[in-house]
Amino acid sequence: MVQLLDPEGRLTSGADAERYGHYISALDDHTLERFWRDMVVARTFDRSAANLQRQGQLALWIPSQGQEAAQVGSAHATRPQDHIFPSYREHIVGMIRGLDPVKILALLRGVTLGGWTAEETNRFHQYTLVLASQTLHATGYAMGMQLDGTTATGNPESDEALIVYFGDGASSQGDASEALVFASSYQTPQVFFIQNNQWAISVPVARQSRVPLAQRGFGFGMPGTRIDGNDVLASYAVTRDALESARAGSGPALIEALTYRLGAHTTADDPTKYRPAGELEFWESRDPLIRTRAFLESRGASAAFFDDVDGEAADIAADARKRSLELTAPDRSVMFRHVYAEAHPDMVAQEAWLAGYEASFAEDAS
Amino acid sequence: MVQLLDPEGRLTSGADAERYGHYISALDDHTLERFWRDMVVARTFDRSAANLQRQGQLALWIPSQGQEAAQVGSAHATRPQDHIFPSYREHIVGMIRGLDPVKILALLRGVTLGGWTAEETNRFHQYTLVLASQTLHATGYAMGMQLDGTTATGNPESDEALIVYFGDGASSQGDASEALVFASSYQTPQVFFIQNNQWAISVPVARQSRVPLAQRGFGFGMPGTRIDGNDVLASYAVTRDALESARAGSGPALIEALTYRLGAHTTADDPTKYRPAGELEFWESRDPLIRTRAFLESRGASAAFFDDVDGEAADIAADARKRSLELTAPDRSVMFRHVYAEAHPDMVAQEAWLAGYEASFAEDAS
Amino acid sequence: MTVQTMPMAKALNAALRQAMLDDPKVLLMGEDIGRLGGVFRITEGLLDEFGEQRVFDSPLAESGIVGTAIGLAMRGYRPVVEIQFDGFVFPAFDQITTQLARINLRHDGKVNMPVVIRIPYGGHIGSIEHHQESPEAYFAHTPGLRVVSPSNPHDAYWMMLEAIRSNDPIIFLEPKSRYWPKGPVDFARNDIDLHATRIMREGSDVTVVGHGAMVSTLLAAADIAAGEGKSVEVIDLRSLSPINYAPILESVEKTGRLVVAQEAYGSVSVGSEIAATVTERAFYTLNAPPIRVSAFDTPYPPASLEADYLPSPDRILEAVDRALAY
Amino acid sequence: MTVQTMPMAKALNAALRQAMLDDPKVLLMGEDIGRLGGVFRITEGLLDEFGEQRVFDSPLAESGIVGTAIGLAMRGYRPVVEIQFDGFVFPAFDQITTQLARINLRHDGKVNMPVVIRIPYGGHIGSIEHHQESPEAYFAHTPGLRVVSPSNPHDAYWMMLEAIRSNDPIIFLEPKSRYWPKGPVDFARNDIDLHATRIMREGSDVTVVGHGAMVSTLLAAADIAAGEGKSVEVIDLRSLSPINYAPILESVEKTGRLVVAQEAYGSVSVGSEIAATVTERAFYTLNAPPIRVSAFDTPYPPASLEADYLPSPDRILEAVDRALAY
Ligand SMILES: Cc1ncc(C[n+]2csc(CCOP(=O)(O)OP(=O)(O)O)c2C)c(N)n1
Ligand SMILES: Cc1ncc(C[n+]2csc(CCOP(=O)(O)OP(=O)(O)O)c2C)c(N)n1
Ligand SMILES: [Mg+2]
Ligand SMILES: [Mg+2]
Repeated sequence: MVQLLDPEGRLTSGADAERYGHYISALDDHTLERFWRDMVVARTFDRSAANLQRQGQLALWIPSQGQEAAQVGSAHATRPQDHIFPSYREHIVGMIRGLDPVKILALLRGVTLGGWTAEETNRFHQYTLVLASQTLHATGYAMGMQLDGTTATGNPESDEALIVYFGDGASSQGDASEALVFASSYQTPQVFFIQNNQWAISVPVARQSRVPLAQRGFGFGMPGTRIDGNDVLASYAVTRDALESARAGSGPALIEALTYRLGAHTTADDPTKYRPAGELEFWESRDPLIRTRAFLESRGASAAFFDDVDGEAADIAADARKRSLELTAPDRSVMFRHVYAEAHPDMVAQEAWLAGYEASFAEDAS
Repeated sequence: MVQLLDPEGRLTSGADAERYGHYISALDDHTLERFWRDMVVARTFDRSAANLQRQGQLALWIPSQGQEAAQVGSAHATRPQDHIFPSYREHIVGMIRGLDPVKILALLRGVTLGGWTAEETNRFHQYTLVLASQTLHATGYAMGMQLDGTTATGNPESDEALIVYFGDGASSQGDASEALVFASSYQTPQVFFIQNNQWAISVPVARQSRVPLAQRGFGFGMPGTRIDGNDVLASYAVTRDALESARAGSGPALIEALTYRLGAHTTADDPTKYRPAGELEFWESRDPLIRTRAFLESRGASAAFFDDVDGEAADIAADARKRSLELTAPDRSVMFRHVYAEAHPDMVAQEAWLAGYEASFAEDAS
Repeated sequence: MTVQTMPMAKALNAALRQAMLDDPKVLLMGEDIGRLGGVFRITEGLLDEFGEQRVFDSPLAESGIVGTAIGLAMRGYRPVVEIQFDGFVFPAFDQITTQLARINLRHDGKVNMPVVIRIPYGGHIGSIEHHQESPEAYFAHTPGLRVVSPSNPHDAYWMMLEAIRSNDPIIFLEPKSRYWPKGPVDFARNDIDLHATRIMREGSDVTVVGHGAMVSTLLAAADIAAGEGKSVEVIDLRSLSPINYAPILESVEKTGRLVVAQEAYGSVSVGSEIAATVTERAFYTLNAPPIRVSAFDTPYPPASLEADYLPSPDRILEAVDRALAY
Repeated sequence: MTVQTMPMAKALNAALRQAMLDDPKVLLMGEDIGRLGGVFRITEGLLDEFGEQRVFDSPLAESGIVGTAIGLAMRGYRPVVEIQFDGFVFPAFDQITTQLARINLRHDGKVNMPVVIRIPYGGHIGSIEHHQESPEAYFAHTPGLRVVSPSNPHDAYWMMLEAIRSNDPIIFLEPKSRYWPKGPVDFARNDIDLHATRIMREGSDVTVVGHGAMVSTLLAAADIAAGEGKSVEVIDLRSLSPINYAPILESVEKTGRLVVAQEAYGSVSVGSEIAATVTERAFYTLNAPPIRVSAFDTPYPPASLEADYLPSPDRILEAVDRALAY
């Protein structure tokens, strides 16, 4: 397991540090502080969204607490030209790419079915709720990069690659394995990033696999690496390494980030029903924020810096919260307007029928 | 790649011989001659069935020429209590278990949709035409063995295990990977036997995988072994070894038998459209019958023996051919009778309607 | 006292428990059905009572779940599979339609497929995409499957018991919006066959039929109609494949008018089938064409629009009035 | 001379070739479509002409084929996917119904899915299980998909070109029993819209509608009927979703009688939908209930029974007589 930052926030030494350390030493203070800032933003936004749900303002919330290091590190490993295919828990990854968090809240408030396009979000694609189906979309998209000739030209500044996120549970879906087959077969420029947060709702990862998921790609001809998913530096460096070799034409790779979901699966879930005693406490002691803060402090980050970040994060969460409360149901017509890209007689007729039906009540009333 | 019998029919030496040789030395002449006999029966029956199709007596034929060693060796590796889930090309495996070859011809003549039950054939299940779907049925069946407590009791004479056959192309299906997930998760007593005959109709195995399919199980926590699929002894010994450890409770294993389809995919196929020049000739020189015969001759099998086997095989093929020609369309009622196990009003009504409809012509005629 | 009042969720739980007590071959499998008791708690307590040999969480793969259930059924077990939500049954569609539905036929009836696939389905719960769908048409079109859906706790209990006893594969659609409202369950007496339709309310002017959660909407509409002096007969289909037409035809014989309501898309739906068949069989007795009330032919919308999307009592009444206008 | 006589298989091949010449974004993918040219040779010669970048064999996994086609469409390509046989589309059912059909909607129309899924379908070829099915109802019930099926070479050519130009996902059902009979194709003129129904033969007594291979059966039946003094109007649906009802309603206005024929199972089918909708929209003009002629509600039988299973001209005529008997 690749670990560059130990739980106490000290840089590790040894083979992994040898191999990946240069990616870290190349990072300036500003960037490292940005990692921290994004992790805090993720944590703060997550708490505030969960409150919104408790107050009945969201149908559901999907917490990401505990997975900030895996998500923030891998997100920063992408280049501007890279595409990102998320699962449904990577809120901060989207925000790092420029996604307005209100759009995530709108989705979970029942106001949209998608809410954004990759064009509006610097290539952060929509969430996909049918587990693992996005792994195939990503692979097809990466095939398109190859056909376009915008990857593997030898210019890392412009060559494209992509990363697709999925979970330990989703790894069991046939689609996930078929994506490995297609990606290996066509040698697509892509990284499969598994966040192994130990659980698929109430089912432990052992039910999905008895061996590390990092190995899942081996039998498909794909290299795999297991990283400490609570180590933002390992997540950054190993993902960066895999994306760079993918964009250079060396083919796809798989990363398993060993992490933990500190919260519930969703706000509809009750983890106390299935979590073994002590497990949560153990992982809380491994909280990715603890080690990242310790690391920055050891590098001399000031108390003021941490306070500023807390303040900024609180503002972002408050602002998103405020704007989300203004979100109202869309016009009925959206049900019909985009089911098809081209004119469709049934949509026209059914939209008209509904309008007439609603109007009839207005008349009755008047 | 495990090879116990080289292409010239000489026993190999070395690590593999060390590990698996004892399975071979335990075989008496009679058994080895039975291997030969079954390979010749397979080849002869196959030729005769292809002729039937050419004469318009079958809708289709699915040739197995070239794969006799992989099939005969693995079939003899099973114990009487073992179950076999075939794909659709394992005719001789069924015959070894007691399947009447006419039932295979009936299926391809359009007279049945299945034609046999595992009970009638010493546990050789029906063919499945939707690629890889049988891998999951086999895994569920093996879970049933575990629930029944009829496996892993420590008694190899009665402990059950099973083998499921599929192809290099089918290995890409999500179902095949999901079967590996479930089998590993529940540690089922089963062997996944991939006949890699180099082609999925016109698509070379390289499109499915860039690494040996024997490795496919590694990332699922399952051991895998590649064997020379044209070596009947390797097929027997390695399958036997895997079945014995599965029945002993050591979990599932995967075997990739490297072989070649000497004939067409089916009689509807034209391999000359896609086969590279020289490939067929190379594999003809590797014909599994050549080395098996040479091996038996080196052990002193007489010309008379080989003649007897040819005669017996010809009789079996001729008898199957003769009886298949007597197969006629079943009664119309079979369309309705077994769609449901329990009484179903629509089936009763529709069968009655058809009977009345047909009767009306009789009346018109009279 | 054999009649108890309870929600459908508890009645289903009781039925599963009873079925497992009755027959040691009955198994429960699916995602999160063990320790968690299922996301809707339908299997709650059954792992503790029957153990991991009979109640087990599956790896996260629906095709694998149904495919292994088929293998277990070949082996003589009677698996009851939970699909977590309606929208997640599709990865298993191949195993259900090309395998589960046909294995009995391929074996001339010598290998049965006593598998029940439980699917919490339907809307009204304000959730996100894939969590509120009504996929019944896909299954009702498929030979070899039986498709049923209870509308109340009593039927839920007895239909589940009968479904598990059946030797055919059954798609058991559980109307998730009806999981929690309470109703009486008579544990001593089952009054009706698994595939029989049930007259829920007698009426003389118009016949309205529906299934699952729609039945309560129909009854609400019938109440309002009664206030307006219209007598509506309400029929609960209960079984979508096969459909028990006799009571529907008798009712139409009386009313001459039919409204078919469903949460599913209207095109090529169970509602289309009922309208077509009743027209074919009762052409001369119909005073008006059978009128369908369905969701629109669009994917389930964002939850904030579901009230406009799903048939409401008002939409039913609008159709009743249209039928009466002929 | 712009009109040539050729089999549908060649017309489809010509359309694919033309579409690839017209638009460099058009790609062909599927099993065995490259070197082999597809098991029905529909893509023959296209690999050699357009190269491996635009015509490629996929790994053997239908969900993967459709799933990667979706990704390619997101990237701006226009994939034309071949599913080898009707019975093998189901492993892709989840990707088709929960993803392909809805991505345009999720993106408010900003990300289109111009994907054509070609499926050789239907019976009459005496093959084994899974090779002769008619799965149209599953797709016609699904919002977000368009479903079409040509009955002759000319339509096959133009409908394929239009389908590939459409920005919506289209299930393109190719009646495999009609691949080889020849017919005229006018490469210069397309006379009708992709989704329009077409009057194939005028008549005054009964309207019969069908699609794909059924159309030739209907025309044969109409000939026989004419000999018996019955005038049958034959309509080719061409599009199953959406369905162009106006010409059907006009025809029924004239004949007062409708027979709907299909190779698919009858229950919850496209035929049910047409019967229900025509009854709803033309109740007073119908002199008889719409009558459906379908395969039985059983899986496709062993090939030796297919003549009894599939609707024949005689079965059509029996229904015509029933309609006339009212
Ligand atoms: C095909 C499918 N089946 C079931 C579900 C219901 N479901 C949503 S999330 C989830 C667990 C996913 O676990 P994992 O892949 O580990 O991701 P995590 O939620 O832990 O991030 C399940 C079963 C689904 N969304 N899609
Ligand atoms: C799900 C599915 N897709 C496609 C087919 C059509 N088909 C039948 S055999 C075959 C090739 C199978 O190749 P392989 O698995 O290597 O087995 P082999 O025929 O070589 O023994 C294909 C594509 C099928 N039967 N099932
Ligand atoms: Mg997880
Ligand atoms: Mg092969």
